[in-house]
Amino acid sequence: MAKAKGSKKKSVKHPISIDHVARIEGKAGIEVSYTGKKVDVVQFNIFEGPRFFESITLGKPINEAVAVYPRICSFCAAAHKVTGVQAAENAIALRPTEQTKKLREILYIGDFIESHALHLFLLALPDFLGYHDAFTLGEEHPDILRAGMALKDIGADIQTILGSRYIHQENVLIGGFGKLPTKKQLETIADRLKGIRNDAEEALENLVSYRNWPEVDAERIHLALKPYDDTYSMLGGTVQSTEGTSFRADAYKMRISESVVPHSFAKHSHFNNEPFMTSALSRFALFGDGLDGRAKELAEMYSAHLDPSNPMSNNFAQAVELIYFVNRAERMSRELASDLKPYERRIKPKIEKAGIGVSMSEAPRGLLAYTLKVDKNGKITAADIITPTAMFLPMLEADLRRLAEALAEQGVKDPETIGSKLETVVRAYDPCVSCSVHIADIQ
Amino acid sequence: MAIIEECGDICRPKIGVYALTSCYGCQLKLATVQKIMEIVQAVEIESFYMISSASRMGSDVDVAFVEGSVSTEKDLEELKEIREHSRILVALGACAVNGGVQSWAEGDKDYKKLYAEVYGEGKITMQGRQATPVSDHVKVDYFLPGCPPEEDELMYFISAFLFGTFPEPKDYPVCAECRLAGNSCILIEKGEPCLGPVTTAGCKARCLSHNVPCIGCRGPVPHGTAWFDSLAKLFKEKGFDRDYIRDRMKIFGAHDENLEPMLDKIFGGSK
Amino acid sequence: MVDTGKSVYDTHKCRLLRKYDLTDMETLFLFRFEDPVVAQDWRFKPGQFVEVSLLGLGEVPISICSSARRMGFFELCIRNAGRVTSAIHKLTPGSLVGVRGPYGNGFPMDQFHGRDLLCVAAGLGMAPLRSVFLYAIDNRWQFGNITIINTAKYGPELLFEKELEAMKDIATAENIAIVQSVTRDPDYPGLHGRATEHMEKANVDPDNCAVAMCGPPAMYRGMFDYLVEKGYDPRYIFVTLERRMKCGVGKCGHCNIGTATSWKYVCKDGPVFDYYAITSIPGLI
Amino acid sequence: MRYVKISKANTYKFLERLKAKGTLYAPTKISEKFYDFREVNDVKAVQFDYNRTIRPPRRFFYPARETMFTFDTTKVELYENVPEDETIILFGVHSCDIVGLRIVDSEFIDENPDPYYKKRRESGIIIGLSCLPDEYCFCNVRRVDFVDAGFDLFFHELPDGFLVRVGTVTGHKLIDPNMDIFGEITQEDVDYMTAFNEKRGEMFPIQGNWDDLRYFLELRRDHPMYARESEKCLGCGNCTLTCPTCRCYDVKDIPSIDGMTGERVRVWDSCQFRSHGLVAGPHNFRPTKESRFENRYMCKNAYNKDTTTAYCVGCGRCTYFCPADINFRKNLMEIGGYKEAV
Ligand SMILES: Cc1cc2nc3c(=O)[nH]c(=O)nc-3n(C[C@H](O)[C@H](O)[C@H](O)COP(=O)(O)OP(=O)(O)OC[C@H]3O[C@@H](n4cnc5c(N)ncnc54)[C@H](O)[C@@H]3O)c2cc1C
Ligand code: SF4
Ligand code: SF4
Ligand code: SF4
Repeated sequence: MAKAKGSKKKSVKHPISIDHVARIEGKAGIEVSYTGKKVDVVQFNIFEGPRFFESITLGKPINEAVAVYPRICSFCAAAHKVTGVQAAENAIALRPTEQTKKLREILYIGDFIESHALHLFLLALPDFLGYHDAFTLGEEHPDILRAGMALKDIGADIQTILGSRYIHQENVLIGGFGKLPTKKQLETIADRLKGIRNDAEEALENLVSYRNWPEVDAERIHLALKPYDDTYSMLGGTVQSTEGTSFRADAYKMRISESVVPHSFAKHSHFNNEPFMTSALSRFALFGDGLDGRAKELAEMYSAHLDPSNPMSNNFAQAVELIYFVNRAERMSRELASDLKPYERRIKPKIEKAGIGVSMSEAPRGLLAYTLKVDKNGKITAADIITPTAMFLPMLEADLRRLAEALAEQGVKDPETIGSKLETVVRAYDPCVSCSVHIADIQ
Repeated sequence: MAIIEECGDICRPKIGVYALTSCYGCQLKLATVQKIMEIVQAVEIESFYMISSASRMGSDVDVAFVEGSVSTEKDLEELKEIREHSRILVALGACAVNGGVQSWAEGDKDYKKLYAEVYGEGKITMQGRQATPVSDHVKVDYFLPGCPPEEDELMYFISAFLFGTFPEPKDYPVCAECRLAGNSCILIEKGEPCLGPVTTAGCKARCLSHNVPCIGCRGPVPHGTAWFDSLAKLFKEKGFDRDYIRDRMKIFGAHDENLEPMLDKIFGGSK
Repeated sequence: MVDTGKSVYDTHKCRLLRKYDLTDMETLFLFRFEDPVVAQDWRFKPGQFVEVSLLGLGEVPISICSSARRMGFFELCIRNAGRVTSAIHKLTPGSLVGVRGPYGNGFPMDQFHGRDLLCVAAGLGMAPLRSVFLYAIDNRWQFGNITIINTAKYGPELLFEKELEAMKDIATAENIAIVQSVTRDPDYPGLHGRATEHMEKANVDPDNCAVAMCGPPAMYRGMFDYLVEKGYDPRYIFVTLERRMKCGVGKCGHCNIGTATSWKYVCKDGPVFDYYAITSIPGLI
Repeated sequence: MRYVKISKANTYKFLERLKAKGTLYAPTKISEKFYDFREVNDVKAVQFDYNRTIRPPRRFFYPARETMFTFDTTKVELYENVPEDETIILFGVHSCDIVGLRIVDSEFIDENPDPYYKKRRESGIIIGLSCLPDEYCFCNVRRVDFVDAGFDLFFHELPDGFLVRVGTVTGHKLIDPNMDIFGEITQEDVDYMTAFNEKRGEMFPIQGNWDDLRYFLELRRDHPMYARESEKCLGCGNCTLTCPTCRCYDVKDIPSIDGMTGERVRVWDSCQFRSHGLVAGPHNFRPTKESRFENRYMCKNAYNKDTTTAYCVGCGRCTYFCPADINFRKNLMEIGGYKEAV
């Protein structure tokens, strides 16, 4: 159990410190301290060690570097892989084939399905249903766990078939794939996805019995990537904000600024000097219109749970996406199966001159940005990666502060209660802490 | 047969799953094996932060799975505490076993340089360290390599452990499995820089089965039987230069003590 | 082997009846066959071994160290050396194990008949030699004088030390010399020195003596030189070899030894080899 | 012996019919340069012109991984995992590989038969195919370039089709009901076969025989070749795993999670791996790469009394599939003091 302890320091009445937030990816703690009624400090301490990805890959061959970057994070390895490879291709002016792009998107959807299923069923639902983990939850609600596992499995299998495994896909290379899936494999994926539609809807049904918290409700800026095909996707080239502005992905360095804070190995990001949110909820808030089918119907039905001002809604937005992406992947796999070019060769990268490549995409948790610079020998000369968690950290801290203040106002004193509420908010963001620890500014 | 000798059939062995600095992939792998519910029933999970809020540091366990490299002072403290409280300590995955990809710049850049390149002048109160494998700091009873480890190896280890023993570790390279898988050899055929010959087997030549040359994610074959020199010589003949060979072999092998001397043997002198 | 129509790799169930700790590392295990038919028909020769199976852990080759006369029962002296053997050490009487065999050629006891017998053991080598020695005692009339030299590095490591010590009186009466010695243990009250250093105590006639040895290669080298120099007939000098093995029946290939002209399986062409085989095949010892 | 002939077009028909008799495996191109015996779906994909497959034919009778037993730990019972009743038909096996199988037979069937191998082998069908050597072949000096046993049928190339030798009763049974596609041979066919064999004989990179090689191996045990060549060796085991006559295996027990049941599996092993000679202690009988390297040279050149050949049949796999380019044939010639043909 995350420890919530009250120590007796001067002038601090009841500080709360959670050493290690459980059920998130990576190591982080929360620290809150109060003086009287006022909340002084709210910090999301990221003590997950730094791994210096952008620095260790400097001077390294680009092929090897794009194999290493996805190791930033296991929950969104495919997201990193696709985004990194796209940035690399942009840097060396290689244009992948349409088939390659489609396969990458299906792979990416596999990551979404797996990551959302894991987050909702394994990490978040136990909170909602009052268990300390999914295993104890599974003992009393075997069906819920089974549905979650089935979703996770299909997401994982898509990645295994297309990418070689569901954590750290090596089959995704600059220029294409080492080995293409067979028509039969794609058809099997489609059939399996069809069979799992109900399980996907079940996640949402299970969640809606749970109410959003008013304490963290506040207006906020959301950023999300405009889907390339105007439907709903994680791929695209323009970032839009709920303020109505937009910018090209290539220009993210100018819009999103980063700074080092003492309590975190992850840097903090701001958009026009404001904290902002990036997440499934942001995608939904900005591009929810692009949804279709059951996802659209259910989103309308449960619109009260999809409040862009309330971070707790992110869970519901993820559940809606789960339904949508199960359908989208089914459709795409079937289409691709029918006109698969099984002998299409990977385009071998030819690097003749130096270049710079930028790529942004929507990872399951939000915006992910890559900039890679290569010299004419194909060696990395600069790298910049901003992960979703690094982007939303200031917003997350703001929400935690709001919650702490509201609870203080309501007179809630029990550190256990406060602690577990704070943790639940953190979890709603589905942070990827190990992801966040690698932001760099290299000129 | 008694599962854990000390308590016969009465108690379930206690398990802890801990992370140092890593991508959390090995834990994710462990948490998502097909037979996870069977495992959960056979053992008592004392600590598994990624999955359970009922997790604690410092409780006594029969086996501690440690993921991640030692990359902060806090990692080191935690590792020592874990070691003190565990009967068997298993290094889980490439970071714990070999130091992980974060060791790629080992020998080229020290911590200060890495820090400056990422955080610039920015100050952070916590203290980081150059990434190192777990066995540099504490006794490791068993190694489960892989980035991430393979499901069958995890299962074999767990079932054998519950049975009171452990699988004989593999001391041969990926090539062997590549052959059994019926792949063509892309090193011979296309001259691709495959690290299969120096990488610990166990993945059933996963990447080669996808026509992708092995990048060595399972780490160098143990017991000094990763013949970097022979492979480097071969790569050299196929037209790769020293820097490239070294960079590639170091992704997962940076902490192997034979790597640099063996490269020196082929290319002469230190870099 | 008893033909039960089973696969060569299938085992007979044996029950552990008793355990006797011999040293810190070695324990003597007494087993009985569960199946009465097997118990009745199962025979072995001194120097042969069995594969002992602990299901879930694996199989290990172990020499039979009891008297071939005790039908239905057999004893194994097992050193706690690794995964399987440590688990065997934890077995309690009443436990069942799987056993197959016996395997290997064993010592050619028939050829030894009518000769003096010299047994030389070092360390764990006493295990197979005990069955040779017991055979000679069981068939006392077939042999001339008998000498057994049992050595170890340290006193507490001398296998069957007490058993041999207890036999000494009767043995002397029957022209059986028992010599026990240690090589590295100054505190040991008995004899000190390697086997070669006690050869003058051997109450045998080199011209008409069979020699059975089991110990490390270094001992073989020393003893060979000595024996040949003293005029022992090389045709009657036999030793056992050890190699890794997984099957015991000449399939798994781990115990292959020799050079291209003399390629052998320790498990089926051995583990007992004669002087000529050993000295003509380079690299065996 | 009976001889018949078949046209190339009818051969495809014959292959089609064979598929009905069991699982048919034949040489298939798996990449630019490599071939492997694979299950035949489309008979047109069968390769008649290939030099060697990357995996040896023994794997069909002695799989790389097989469960020998399942077991019950509480009852201490082993349950033999008998191979399924399945007819394995191997089409396109070269003479060297046929002898390779016979060598494995001699070890796995003749004494203490291995029940798994025996069962598969006895219900297997072997159809040989003539070939022309490349620079890696040396089955001639191993005296196995022409086989007279160990096959049910043997296909010898003709300008359009094959002259077929019928080796066994099983072979007859394959021919008799198919006489609509087989025909009788002509003198011309026989002459073609002579000419083919003569041409083939001349194509080998070396001539003569290596019957005395194993003595030279023993007489030149300290030859510098071992140190020089093993230095290049990667210890990857490719040479042994592709070899048609290597047989080493390891056995392991895999218990279930509850420890009540489990399986005993065997997997191919290689003497090139460190653990091959390792015993408890730990002591290693082959502690260095060089000692492991040399071990193979000894083993492969030892004499098999049943096939009256060396354990090496000269198929060239261990050289062709060696990532480190170690040339077994040339190294042996160096030891034997033989000269390369000009
Ligand atoms: C012919 C013969 C007779 C033997 N007689 C005896 C005896 O009477 N008493 C005794 O204590 N020991 C004997 N040994 C040695 C005994 O077999 C090993 O100590 C034992 O196999 C170690 O297995 P382990 O699983 O405990 O050790 P580990 O080190 O865990 O070994 C793992 C595996 O390696 C193999 N292996 C390891 N060491 C050996 C070895 N020395 N010989 C063969 N295979 C090995 C086995 O297959 C074993 O399962 C004999 C060995 C041979 C070859
Ligand atoms: S492709 Fe790589 S792993 Fe496979 S045999 Fe060749 S070198 Fe070894
Ligand atoms: S082939 Fe190499 S890189 Fe791929 S999984 Fe195996 S060890 Fe890792
Ligand atoms: S040793 Fe080499 S050439 Fe000889 S049979 Fe084996 S693989 Fe073929």
